[in-house]
Amino acid sequence: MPREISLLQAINEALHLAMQADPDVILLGEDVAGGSGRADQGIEEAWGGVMGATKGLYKAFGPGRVRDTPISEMGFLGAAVGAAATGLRPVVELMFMDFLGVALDPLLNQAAKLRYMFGGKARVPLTVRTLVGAGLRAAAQHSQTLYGITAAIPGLKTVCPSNPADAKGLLLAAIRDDDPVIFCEPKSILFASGPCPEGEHAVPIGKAALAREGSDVTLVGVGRTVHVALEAAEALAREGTSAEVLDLRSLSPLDEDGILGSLGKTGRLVVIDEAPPRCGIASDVAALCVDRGFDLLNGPVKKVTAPHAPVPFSPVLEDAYVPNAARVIAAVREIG
Amino acid sequence: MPREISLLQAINEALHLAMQADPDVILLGEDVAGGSGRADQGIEEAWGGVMGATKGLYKAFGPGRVRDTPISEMGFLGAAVGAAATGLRPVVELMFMDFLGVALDPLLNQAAKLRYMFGGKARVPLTVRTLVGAGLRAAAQHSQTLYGITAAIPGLKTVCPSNPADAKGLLLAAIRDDDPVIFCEPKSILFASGPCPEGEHAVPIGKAALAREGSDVTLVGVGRTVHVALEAAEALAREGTSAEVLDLRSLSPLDEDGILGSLGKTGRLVVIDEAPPRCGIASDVAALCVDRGFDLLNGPVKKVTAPHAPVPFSPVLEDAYVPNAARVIAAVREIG
Amino acid sequence: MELPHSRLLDAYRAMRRIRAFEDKLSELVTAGKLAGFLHLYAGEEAVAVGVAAHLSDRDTFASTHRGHGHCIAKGVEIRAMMAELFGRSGGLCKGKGGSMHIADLDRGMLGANGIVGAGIPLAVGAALTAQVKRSGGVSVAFFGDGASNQGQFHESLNLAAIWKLPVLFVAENNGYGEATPNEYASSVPDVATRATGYGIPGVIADGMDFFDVFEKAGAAIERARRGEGPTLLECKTYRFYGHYLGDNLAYRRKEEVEEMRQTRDPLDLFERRTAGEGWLASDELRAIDAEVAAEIEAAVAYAESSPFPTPADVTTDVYVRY
Amino acid sequence: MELPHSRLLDAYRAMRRIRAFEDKLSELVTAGKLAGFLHLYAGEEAVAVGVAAHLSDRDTFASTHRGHGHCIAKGVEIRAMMAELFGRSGGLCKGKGGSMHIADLDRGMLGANGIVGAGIPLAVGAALTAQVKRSGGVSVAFFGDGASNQGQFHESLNLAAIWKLPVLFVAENNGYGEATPNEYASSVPDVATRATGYGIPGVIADGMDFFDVFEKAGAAIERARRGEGPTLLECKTYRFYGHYLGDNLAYRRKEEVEEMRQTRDPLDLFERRTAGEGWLASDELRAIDAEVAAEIEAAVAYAESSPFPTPADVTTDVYVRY
Ligand SMILES: Cc1ncc(C[n+]2csc(CCOP(=O)(O)OP(=O)(O)O)c2C)c(N)n1
Ligand SMILES: Cc1ncc(C[n+]2csc(CCOP(=O)(O)OP(=O)(O)O)c2C)c(N)n1
Ligand SMILES: [Mg+2]
Ligand SMILES: [Mg+2]
Repeated sequence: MPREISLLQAINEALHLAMQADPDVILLGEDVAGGSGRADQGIEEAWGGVMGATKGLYKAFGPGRVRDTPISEMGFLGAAVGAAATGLRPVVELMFMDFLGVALDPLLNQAAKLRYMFGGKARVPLTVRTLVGAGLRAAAQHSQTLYGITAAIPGLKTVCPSNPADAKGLLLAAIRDDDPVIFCEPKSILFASGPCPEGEHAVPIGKAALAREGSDVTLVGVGRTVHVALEAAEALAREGTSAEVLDLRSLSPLDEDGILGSLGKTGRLVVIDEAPPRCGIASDVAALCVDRGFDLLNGPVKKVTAPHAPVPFSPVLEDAYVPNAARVIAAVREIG
Repeated sequence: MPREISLLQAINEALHLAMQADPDVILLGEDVAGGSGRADQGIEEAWGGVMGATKGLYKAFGPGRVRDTPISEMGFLGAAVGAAATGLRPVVELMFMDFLGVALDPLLNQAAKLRYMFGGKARVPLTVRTLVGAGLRAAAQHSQTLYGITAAIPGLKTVCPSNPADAKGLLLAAIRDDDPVIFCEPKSILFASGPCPEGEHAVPIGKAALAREGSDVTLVGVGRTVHVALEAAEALAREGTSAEVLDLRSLSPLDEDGILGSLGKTGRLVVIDEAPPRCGIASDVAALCVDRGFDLLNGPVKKVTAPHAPVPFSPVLEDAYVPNAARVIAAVREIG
Repeated sequence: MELPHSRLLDAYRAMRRIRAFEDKLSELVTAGKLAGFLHLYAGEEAVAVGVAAHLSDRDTFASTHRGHGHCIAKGVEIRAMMAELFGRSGGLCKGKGGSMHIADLDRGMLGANGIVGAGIPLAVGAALTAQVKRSGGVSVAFFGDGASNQGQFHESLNLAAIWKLPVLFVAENNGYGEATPNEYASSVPDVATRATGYGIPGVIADGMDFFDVFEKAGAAIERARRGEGPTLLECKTYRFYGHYLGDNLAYRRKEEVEEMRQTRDPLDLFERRTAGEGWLASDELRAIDAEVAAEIEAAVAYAESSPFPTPADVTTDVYVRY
Repeated sequence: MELPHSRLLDAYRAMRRIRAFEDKLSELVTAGKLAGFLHLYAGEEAVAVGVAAHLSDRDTFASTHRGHGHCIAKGVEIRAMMAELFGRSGGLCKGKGGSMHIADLDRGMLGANGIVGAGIPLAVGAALTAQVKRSGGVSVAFFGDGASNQGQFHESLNLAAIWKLPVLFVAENNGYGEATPNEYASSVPDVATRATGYGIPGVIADGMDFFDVFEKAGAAIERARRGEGPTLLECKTYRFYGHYLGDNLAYRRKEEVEEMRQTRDPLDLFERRTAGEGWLASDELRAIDAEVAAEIEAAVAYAESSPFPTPADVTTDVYVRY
């Protein structure tokens, strides 16, 4: 049996590997080390990231390559874009994806567009790691699932793993990719363990993964909702419905052929996303089905998403806010 | 025959009316007056907005209510949110929607969420006017159609008129709405004239408009693409296909019933949007059709959008970038 | 500076309330009774209270993730706050906001804010309302040393300065932004230095000393009310707990914390001063302590008995109308 | 400060190139031959050229919407620039970028930028690369007075200061951000004042005087190369054309512009000084003028003969691989 580690540890391993292998990889972010400037008091790497994802990196690679930043997201992300365009391969931690609010321009108008605006003469090998999703009772400004914004932007790639092995493989791929990649870390499953290869591990950006085979209906998930889909599939199996579960992994590029391939088998599809319903991944998947997949369809495509509302604080409300297996099962029954 | 004015003039009229009627309406933005601080040199209201939309307002309502701002989008938009929450009704000009990159947080994390986070105890009657779309050879950072970002955000409303009358009516509705509304001004049709009522005029937010009746296929457009759809419909009529054209006008709320009503008549639908294809309005409309509209569908739903690329500068490229009638006609034939 | 007896007692009561509230939260989290991210204000009481002592409901506060102290200083009801943290329907925000979004517009409290720096322009906006409507109100933006490196700080101060808005910018310099010392993250040790770049007064107060804050905030607020524009008031302070409850605290020496708690506790300093000057008697303060302790217990009881919201509440309060 | 004869000629040639390039664009727009938003650098030549005189290809520029001058000063090929503005495939960016995104990474020119303030952190990033790779390179961020009120200005200066990055911040204070006078928009008349808030040197140069810019930029660049960190250099300058071609110019008096053109033209000042000191002879300069005029004509001819891109080019160059 392969060893099991948490998704967080997988991220940490990927960062160690990438920094070890390539001196151009540097790490920037708030408290990625912690306690900077206090070496004289015997304090070093006090945190290693707010969740601990960057533990040990400062000690291993030093203050030149692992840098705590001020709380200046636009500034350090913009600097990372400039560094990427001039020869470094920066990995930036944008603590919560909600902070896109104060960090969008370097992604929207710089990283995504430099290559195009410069007629193909620039490369921006930037990786942005960022926490997404609800589940920590962190309320409206620390729980959003905003990868729809970055997936919408031509010039960026966006990925979101659902398990440790994919986290490791996708993060390594992201760092080594010559385009800017947004790497989303679903905070509710950060501490969940799963098998993960030791050493190098490659997962291609742009390919969905089959998380469970089935023949009656396709459940498409991403990050945490893959687990929701799997739970629903398990329950559906007990009542005789065979659900296939597809883990998107990559949101841009979107694995259109992978999705259509599964739809071709099942003829029915439910897409589950923790983002609200508008202008997101779930709509894209549904739109794909009704365009290229139209002849494969045997029923409506249902979106099971968060409601069109901010994320509430109260545990009771937050639990009701996020998609769950019951809602997926209900959707499957509706299109049955 | 009703008098004709340009979309820009319609905006200007709405602003005059709104400020006249309600002393709480104030106007903030870069160069909404222009030349501020130079009254001693006989200079006053040098610009009236970069496009001229705010002409005459400074002279009519003075420097207290019509304020040039520094180039500090996050700051003055944030201030407008604070002002809206405490009793004013600010109208902010965010010159180009591309500048969301440096102005997102006050919308994403403040205006959109205050009411919810405060348990319904706040109102944020804020209007943000902003230019969208290509057509002025303004290249990648001044030509984006980013209303998909704001439409995705629960707590915001987003509208985009395609003609002077709707511009006037929707802007008046937006300013008087007690929720934050993003009012998108399609820059390629700003100077196009059309009929527009004098004086007060109301257009409800959340209702699509029938721009042309038809029975064979529904063409859904927004802003400039309504005109693309109309042009396509005209050509299609000549070859015997009767296309209905729906002008969304409101992107959030989306007029689901209006869309489904038309789909019910035609059974086929093409949605045309100037934004790139991912995570946008076009996907939402398609997703609606394949969910609630599934039983009405007689063929695939096609999206005719800009490509997944930034907006290019060269006129040749920009003209090829934006959706045109030929592409709409081709899409209609494909689902024919 | 001497204050009327009743106002001295009010100030002490507010500071004690904050301390007791925060200590109680720490206890509740340890007991596993509370969820979410809690950033405690203990240690910084003199700042919020010293400023609030000049204000009334027409004046506004925009706060931070560390917002309980600002709420309490501004007169927000404690039991509704507690119920909010418990995620109950009787909470200030019906349980929808939680600690990071606790707000009470009726008290002029424009909300805690989970986005570092984002409260600053909100305060500027409230000051704009006051100026346009000539309400005579003053608006206060609280923010940390860490927030002073955010773009929103810069844009807000410039805007308020050119429009001479009635706003007070209060930098709560507690030496850290999360685990990062301010002397590392900021290019200047004193946030107040930056006032020069906006042509406004920059003033430093001892944020552990209610009287110093009170005096300097008072002058700045008077200036703002006179229409002379904003002031940047930096209060040197310290947080007694970690950045949030759960923080490993490895970025600062235990002795540093101990020393601050022993020698710089704003409640102790207040008591020493008022006793030394003969303004307040010890038993007056002990009576307040007891009152406050009871209030806090009552608040917890209220919170625990308040019903949870129901799933249907998830989608209400998003819009006025949609 | 005396420079070698050849470098004086180089400086003049660069300034003349910029002027002639911009004057030609004005002509072309008037003739209806060019589309897009064009922000001309005429009047500000001494700034870009005075700074660039200290730099080589390992050093980088991050520029603004008003970027032609920075490009030319940095040695970017004029005919490829012109072809870019004509939207041709032979343009620097294959016609995809246009005036506001003109760039040439081989020359260390990181691009014009349509987002006010956004070039500043890019320059900081290039300086970070130089520091991490120990390349010895220095990075320059150009930005306007208007941009100094953007959050990105603030965050970038702080970041560069704490990391002692080899970067020079050049504020081109031409008195206006679009139609808004800087004295209205900024809370301090001199951008350089803000250096205090970042603990770095703030220096003011006469941006119409090549020699003053040259000298002060030189000192700051040396400082940066020595690892002593950034400098904020404010150059007082003026744009001879409007904000963009098409601007109604109603925000400034005609006499103001006339006076600046008559008395403060950086090319005239350069000529007067070099003639006065006996460094350069008038016929040397006229020879350059003629050369440059020919270059510009050749550039236009090249641009007009360069093929347009094809619609298929719309979707290339978005990614390295997708
Ligand atoms: C824009 C943004 N960046 C980062 C964070 C994460 N964060 C929350 S509090 C905090 C530290 C704030 O430091 P400071 O402003 O000094 O306030 P203090 O916590 O010391 O009161 C950080 C980095 C955030 N909430 N928002
Ligand atoms: C973020 C942003 N806001 C507004 C604009 C519109 N705009 C373009 S140039 C400009 C004025 C810039 O002024 P300044 O920085 O002084 O540079 P100058 O034009 O004087 O060289 C403005 C407001 C923009 N491009 N980007
Ligand atoms: Mg702090
Ligand atoms: Mg300027």
